[in-house]
Amino acid sequence: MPSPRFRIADAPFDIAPLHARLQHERAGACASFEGRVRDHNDGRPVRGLRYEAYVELAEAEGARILDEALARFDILEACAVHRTGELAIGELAVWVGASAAHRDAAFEACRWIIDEVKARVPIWKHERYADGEADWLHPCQTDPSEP
Amino acid sequence: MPSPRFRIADAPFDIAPLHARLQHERAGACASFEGRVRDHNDGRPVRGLRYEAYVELAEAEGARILDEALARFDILEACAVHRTGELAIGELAVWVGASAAHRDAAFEACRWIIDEVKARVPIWKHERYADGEADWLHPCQTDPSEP
Amino acid sequence: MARVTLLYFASLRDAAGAASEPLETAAPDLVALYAEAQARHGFALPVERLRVAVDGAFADWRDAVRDGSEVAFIPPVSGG
Amino acid sequence: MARVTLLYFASLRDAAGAASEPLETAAPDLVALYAEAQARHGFALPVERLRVAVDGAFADWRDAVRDGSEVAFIPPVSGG
Repeated sequence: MPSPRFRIADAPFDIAPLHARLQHERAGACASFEGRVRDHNDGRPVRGLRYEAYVELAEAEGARILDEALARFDILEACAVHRTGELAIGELAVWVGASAAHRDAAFEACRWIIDEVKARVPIWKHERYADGEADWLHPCQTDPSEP
Repeated sequence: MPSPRFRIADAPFDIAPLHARLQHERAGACASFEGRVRDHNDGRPVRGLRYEAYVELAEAEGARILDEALARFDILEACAVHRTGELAIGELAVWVGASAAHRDAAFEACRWIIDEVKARVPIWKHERYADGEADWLHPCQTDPSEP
Repeated sequence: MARVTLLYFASLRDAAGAASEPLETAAPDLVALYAEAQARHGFALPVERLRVAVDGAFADWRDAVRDGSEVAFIPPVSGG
Repeated sequence: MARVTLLYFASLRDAAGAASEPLETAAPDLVALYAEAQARHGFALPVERLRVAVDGAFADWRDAVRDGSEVAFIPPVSGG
């Protein structure tokens, strides 16, 4: 059985097998996205963060997003992984990749998938700030200041 | 001295050091693009291909494109490598990456760079077809059928 | 009366002091069930900003509370 | 008369049968220089579809031919 197209990872993950999964003889183009922990958010210095997921529902909703992307765009394959747990500055939080015959579809699908993951998948970010405070992020809508 | 942001590679190249070059504490987003040799072009089965470059001018023009991208988009770093020589189906022909605080700029810059590289850098593709024919590609303008 | 298990995430879990709790409830639908939990734990998030899931699948707030189900209140997400 | 080195790439190199050639020319500008090479080698590509570079930098077709320079005729590119 192939690995699922969307996965929650509770530890650091390799991107090489994800890239390998996107390879296809007809694939001329592969677009990918890495989201990493920044040292600031909305101007506030960030020391580190934690992601929590409702894993069962997150993996189901993530799989739905990937299926929708394969139906909506002229792509050959796509997959994504999102981390949970404690992450340090610079650590990889989310990875998305899409392969296609042509670059338009690869870029559009990759961008659409990360937008949908951020909007729909039950994952929450808890940020620890340099001033000692910490908070859950519950944006009112898709926050344009997000990476 | 850091490696140049744009490079012509006459042999297969690793993308790990390219990814590493894009890392930055303020980088929350990294978009990258891989162009690979497809098994067909414009409906015609392709057996393999060769890229030739006017290396001196290609590296100068590539460096200009990367400098322009850093000025034009709100990105932190960007780099690209293009292969020359014989390539088999599935081999990596070009890699582009851009990192930014936010994903909009990372995606836009990555897309812009690959478009400019294809339009401006003196590199030529020589395709060998399954029927035994072979040809240089000299598109009349940016060819929408390209990956 | 229905016996359900409530699941709390992120700021709701911090406010409730638990990731889950068993509950016996007379709430007719999921909206009323959230109102009950909100009153007990003082949740700041209004129901309009939440989604709800039953047994691992997104559900409608107007759905009836099913005996033996697991109900998750989903605060606004912030992955990515 | 100027002594120049011409560089050919891709289909131009195939047509010329060489990647470069030395040339003594009376061509006043780069357009005329290409016309000369085109006549000799039967290049199919019209000058309008080419760019030109002198000593490793893009140049203007109306530039004069400089003695000792290296002139490259750049067919439409197809990288990526």
